[in-house]
Amino acid sequence: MTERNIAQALNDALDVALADPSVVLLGEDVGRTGGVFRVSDGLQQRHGAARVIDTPVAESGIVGAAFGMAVAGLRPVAEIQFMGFSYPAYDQIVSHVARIRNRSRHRFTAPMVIRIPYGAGIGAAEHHSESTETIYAHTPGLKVVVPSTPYDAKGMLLAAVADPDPVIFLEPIRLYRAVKGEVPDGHYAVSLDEAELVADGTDVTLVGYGAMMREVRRTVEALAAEGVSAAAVDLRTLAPLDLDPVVASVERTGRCVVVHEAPRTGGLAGEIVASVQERALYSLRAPIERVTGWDTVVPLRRSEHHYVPTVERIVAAVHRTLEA
Amino acid sequence: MTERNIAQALNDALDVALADPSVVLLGEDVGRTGGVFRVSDGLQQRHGAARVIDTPVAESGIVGAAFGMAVAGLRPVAEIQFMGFSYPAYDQIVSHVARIRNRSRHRFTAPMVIRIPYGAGIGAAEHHSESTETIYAHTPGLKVVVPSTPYDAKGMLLAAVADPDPVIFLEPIRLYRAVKGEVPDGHYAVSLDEAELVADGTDVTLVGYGAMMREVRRTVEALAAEGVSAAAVDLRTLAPLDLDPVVASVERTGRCVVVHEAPRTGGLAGEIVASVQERALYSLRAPIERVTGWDTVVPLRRSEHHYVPTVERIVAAVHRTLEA
Amino acid sequence: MPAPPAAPQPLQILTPSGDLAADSPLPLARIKDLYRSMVAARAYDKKCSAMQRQGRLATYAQFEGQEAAQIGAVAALEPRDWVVATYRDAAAMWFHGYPWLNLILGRTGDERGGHAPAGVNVLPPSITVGAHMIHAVGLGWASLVRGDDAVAMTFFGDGATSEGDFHEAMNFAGVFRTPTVFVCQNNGWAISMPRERQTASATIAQKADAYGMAGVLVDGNDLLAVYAAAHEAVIRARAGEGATLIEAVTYRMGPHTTTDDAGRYRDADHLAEWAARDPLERVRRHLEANGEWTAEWQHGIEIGEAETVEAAVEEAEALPAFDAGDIFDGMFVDLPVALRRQRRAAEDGAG
Amino acid sequence: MPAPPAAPQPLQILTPSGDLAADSPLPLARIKDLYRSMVAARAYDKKCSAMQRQGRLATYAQFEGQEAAQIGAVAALEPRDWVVATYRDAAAMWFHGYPWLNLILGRTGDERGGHAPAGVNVLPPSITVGAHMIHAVGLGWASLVRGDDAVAMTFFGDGATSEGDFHEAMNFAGVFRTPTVFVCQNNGWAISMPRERQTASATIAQKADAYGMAGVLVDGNDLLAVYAAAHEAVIRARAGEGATLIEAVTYRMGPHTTTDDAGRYRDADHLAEWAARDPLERVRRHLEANGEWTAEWQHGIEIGEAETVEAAVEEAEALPAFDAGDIFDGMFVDLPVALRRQRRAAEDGAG
Ligand SMILES: Cc1ncc(C[n+]2csc(CCOP(=O)(O)OP(=O)(O)O)c2C)c(N)n1
Ligand SMILES: Cc1ncc(C[n+]2csc(CCOP(=O)(O)OP(=O)(O)O)c2C)c(N)n1
Ligand SMILES: [Mg+2]
Ligand SMILES: [Mg+2]
Repeated sequence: MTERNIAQALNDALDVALADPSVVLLGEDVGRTGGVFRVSDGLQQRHGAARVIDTPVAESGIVGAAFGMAVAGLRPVAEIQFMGFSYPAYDQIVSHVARIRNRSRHRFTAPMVIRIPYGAGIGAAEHHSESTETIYAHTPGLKVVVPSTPYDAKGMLLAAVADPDPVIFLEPIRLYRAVKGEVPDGHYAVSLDEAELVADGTDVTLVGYGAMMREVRRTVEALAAEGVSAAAVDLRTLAPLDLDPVVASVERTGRCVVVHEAPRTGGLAGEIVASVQERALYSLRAPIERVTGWDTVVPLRRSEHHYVPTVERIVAAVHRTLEA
Repeated sequence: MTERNIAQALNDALDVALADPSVVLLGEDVGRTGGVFRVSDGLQQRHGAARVIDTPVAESGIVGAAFGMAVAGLRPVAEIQFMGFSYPAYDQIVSHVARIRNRSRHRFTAPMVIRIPYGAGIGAAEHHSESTETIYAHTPGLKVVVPSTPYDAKGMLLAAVADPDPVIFLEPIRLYRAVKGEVPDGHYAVSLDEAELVADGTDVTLVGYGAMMREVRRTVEALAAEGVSAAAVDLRTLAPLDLDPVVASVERTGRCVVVHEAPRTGGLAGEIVASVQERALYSLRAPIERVTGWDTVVPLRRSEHHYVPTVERIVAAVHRTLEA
Repeated sequence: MPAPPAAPQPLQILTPSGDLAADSPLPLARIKDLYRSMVAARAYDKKCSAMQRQGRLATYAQFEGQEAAQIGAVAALEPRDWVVATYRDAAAMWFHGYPWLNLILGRTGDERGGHAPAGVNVLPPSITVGAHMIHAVGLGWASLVRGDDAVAMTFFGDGATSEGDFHEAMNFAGVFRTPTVFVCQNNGWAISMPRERQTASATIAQKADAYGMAGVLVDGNDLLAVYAAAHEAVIRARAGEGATLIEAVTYRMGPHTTTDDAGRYRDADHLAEWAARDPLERVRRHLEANGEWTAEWQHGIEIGEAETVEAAVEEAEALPAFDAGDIFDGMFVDLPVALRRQRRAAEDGAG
Repeated sequence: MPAPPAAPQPLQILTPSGDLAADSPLPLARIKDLYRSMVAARAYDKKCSAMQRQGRLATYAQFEGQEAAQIGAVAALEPRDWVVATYRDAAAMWFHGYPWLNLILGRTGDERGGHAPAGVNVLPPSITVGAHMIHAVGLGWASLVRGDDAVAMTFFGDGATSEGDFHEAMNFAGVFRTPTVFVCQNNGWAISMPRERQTASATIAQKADAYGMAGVLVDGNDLLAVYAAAHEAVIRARAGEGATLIEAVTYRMGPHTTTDDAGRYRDADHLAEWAARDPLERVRRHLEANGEWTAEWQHGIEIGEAETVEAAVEEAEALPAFDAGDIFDGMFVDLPVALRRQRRAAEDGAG
């Protein structure tokens, strides 16, 4: 066990993964300088430039080449520098990475990971604050996962590398260095298809993932202080969704608030609400609330705080469900 | 008034639009041969190769160049041959077309239309049957519309060309020649922000759009035959969504079935269900049902019928809501 | 718009009249074998066109006229090498081991067509234009990582060179010196768009220069020229000397696909000109001139190859279609719970 | 991996010592003006770096060393022409009329920076690498459609040439002969990736050949060479003779951005070498040798330009930040009902 933040836990996971000679890392600036967030710091030095590969600036090329490597039996881990730069690779991801297994009825597969730092909150330039996980979660054939703790970060990344199918691995930029925790050394895996109940409670069920889990956890505390008992679920895997713990909790609480920083319309909260009402409509004592980013471009540094969901907004939504 | 199918109504709309010298059409094979679906048939001959432009095979280039033209004050109408080929242009669409107005706070705008034939049901090759409207509807800054009748097709396309903001104009491949109707000659416009109640009823509310409206309309008839009175809403515009007629109807019927051929998870049905339960939870007598494509790649010709929602599946869902 | 500068003459070894303009890179017996393969491919092409007219196939993209470009190139490969090709490259894929059965299944609209037999290193045909070339770069790159020497050969059209992915593939291949052979079949058209309007460069081969890569222009209807260029490219790739771009100048004798009407955008003039350069006929003449061809032999192989194709068609059509549940089973190695639920609903006609 | 073939010598007019190697394309008075503009740009660059260190700006991308490449190129434009540039091209944008105020606002993280004054044909800086070049193609194309003669000039880096969109932009410009001037500032680096690893072609200029386009290699630290190449390209574009690719060879003297640590991937050797080729210093020497430069004048313009930048900083920082509702107002010309509802919720701190 070592205390690590999320960036360190991911670095450790990649280092452990690279013990397998079929694992390669590739992306812009991942090697020599260790990635813009230093997640691959030191790995090129340790594992060589043939396996920790600095590529030209070409996202479609990175994903497409990784795909070819994966089909040939390697286990590539491609990095896209920011979620907003995954769009030039969109066609490769949805038309090819997600589909080769079905297209070849299991003859060829793409056991690869695409690591993508995502999310707002660090006052970055335009395109650096995207949270468009829906576009990948809506794509049949992809697994889409997002850890919110150092423990999950390492265990889920190792599980993603081992997974026989392609995994979009989202990394919450805002939490890279903000969350610390004990992380086992060496290899371990965390399941890629189970949501986790991170707080139990009787009055309302909060649902979140990724960077928003910090706000969700703080909301649980804030509510406790005013005598409201909140349950909270960290989805961890966005595709396939595991809503069993959410439904079980809502059956008890009758109230639910779903949180994400992605734009409201077409965001995954809609999916979650639709599924929960399908399975637990008669338990609902109030409409399920959504606290999300707005249907705007993520604002720049000076106005970003108007966009990203806050503890205050989540608490207000909980109050609405309690008063409904 | 002339009786026209959807393809003819669109052809007529483009012809009328081209009377404005700032309108240009561009895309693969749109000129000489009139487009793979002949929607631009005869227009290059009539309006010249400088304004009805055959481009190289490069979707990002088509959209990006159209964007530059639009910023310069033209009104380009770009065609992408099939929805599956819009993905290479995804970055241009979401990072630039959708954002230039906000990025420049109204100084520069992109008054352009991107026409995209979409949807399954004609037994086409892979990538030719996509229905991924969510990825555009989820993008702030875009309007996303889809007509289901010849009248709406022409009026909405003319409205899209006149719109000061970018419009993703989806065309239901399956209905191009399957639906006929009286279409006014000359110029007229159909609003791009109003859903339409196309059938009124008291027992259940059906919600659909685009190609699925044929199944929805047939379901209304099938239900009538068994004594069930169904209302039906054609959303027409997917972003921004106008759910007022849906909510008003659900308040009366207490039951709702949402239909689309896009994959289930993260599809717009989730958004619609979430919004309807927000606004009409206490009217609901049964969980809102979704009848959608599955979370699979759209199957090829021999198995496509297992994927696309059918009247039978919609009727079965209505029965579930009635029995709930 | 001024015409682009005149293109240099493509490499030719076998002239349209069947004479050798340079030393043959192959022994006669091998040429005869390859000829037979071209006859087989043409039999398949004709059968599929006919089936499409009968409504037994979805849209079909004929490759008539391009047999030498495809088979000549693949003839330079070993079984361990990869072929990554398009909807129009059935001859290339088949020659590298992809069965007619699979190709026909794909054309009937059956996912099982994509399942190449074990050991056959051929990806299912790329339907999207442009995206697949970088896959061949990745496949070849894997050889570098693992230290083996498998080469990846990718086929694409003149239209595909306009896609951004062509550029990224070429650039990666140049920078990382991957063992990749890029074979552009410049068949004059991308649907209705003539080659001259696709790019203003005089040739496609010269684009290699932008990537520090070797570029070769060959007569794509000349089996021996294509083979020679591909053979050299494969040797260089295997030796660690990097990738090559081959432009095989050929012609699409048919429409773009069976649903296309080429009469809308091109006149028939060129067809006669290109028919005179038919890739099979010039090899036939060469064989005949060298005493290796008779009409009876031709008759025999035509019947034999047509029967082989016919047998594959029968097998394909006898295969029962998918049940509703089957459409889920290609998505993941193990179906996640949510998909298992959907699968059940689909089987029950619910949801 | 063998080194790429040696690149040809870039066009140079003004040597690092300030001598003319060829006739000057510009009168001394104009050169003096342009020099003053380079001094102004450097003042801005230094101010922003300082502000970033003080936490008053988000990440900042210095352009020190690239002033001649940017200002020399834009000097060939008329106001009706377009500039489409990147995060590192503030000098080019400003010289074409984009106010320091707007540039600073952008860097403080305020959308209003993107609102260029009416009549200033400069797009907000492109943050994504590669996508904006085709915008310049479309802007120029609009001139062809309308029959006016505005040209669009686009700036991008060596790294950007690897993106597929570079290729599509170049190809469209070649095919449609749009009035576009492509200015690649090859500053040696794309973050940590040296130019030699970005592409295996000997020069970037030669990539023009793949598109039937003119390509020119110039010393990017030579104001007069850059001007001369750009001037010729603009004349050709305006005359309907199509696009040009200019590779301006220069060097990024600073880190990639203020958050980058260049010491992790490059050693300081090159810096001294390139400092000796400073684009300002060689013009200064030229002016001095021609009796057009004194230390007092230099002092005066430095102070004057710094004050102008300072005033813009003050104005930017005095601007009140957006209210919650304001973030919606840039999305559409009229807010749709659904967005008006969200706007209200945002103002109320709800939803
Ligand atoms: C990304 C993408 N865009 C468009 C299409 C539609 N399309 C199919 S084939 C084709 C032309 C391709 O021409 P070329 O590359 O020359 O190949 P050929 O058909 O001549 O063999 C087009 C535009 C597609 N399949 N994929
Ligand atoms: C599409 C995209 N991918 C990646 C990035 C991250 N990024 C920002 S600048 C840069 C390097 C660009 O290098 P170059 O084009 O040479 O321009 P320079 O920074 O040297 O001016 C990268 C990779 C981005 N902004 N956009
Ligand atoms: Mg072609
Ligand atoms: Mg650079």
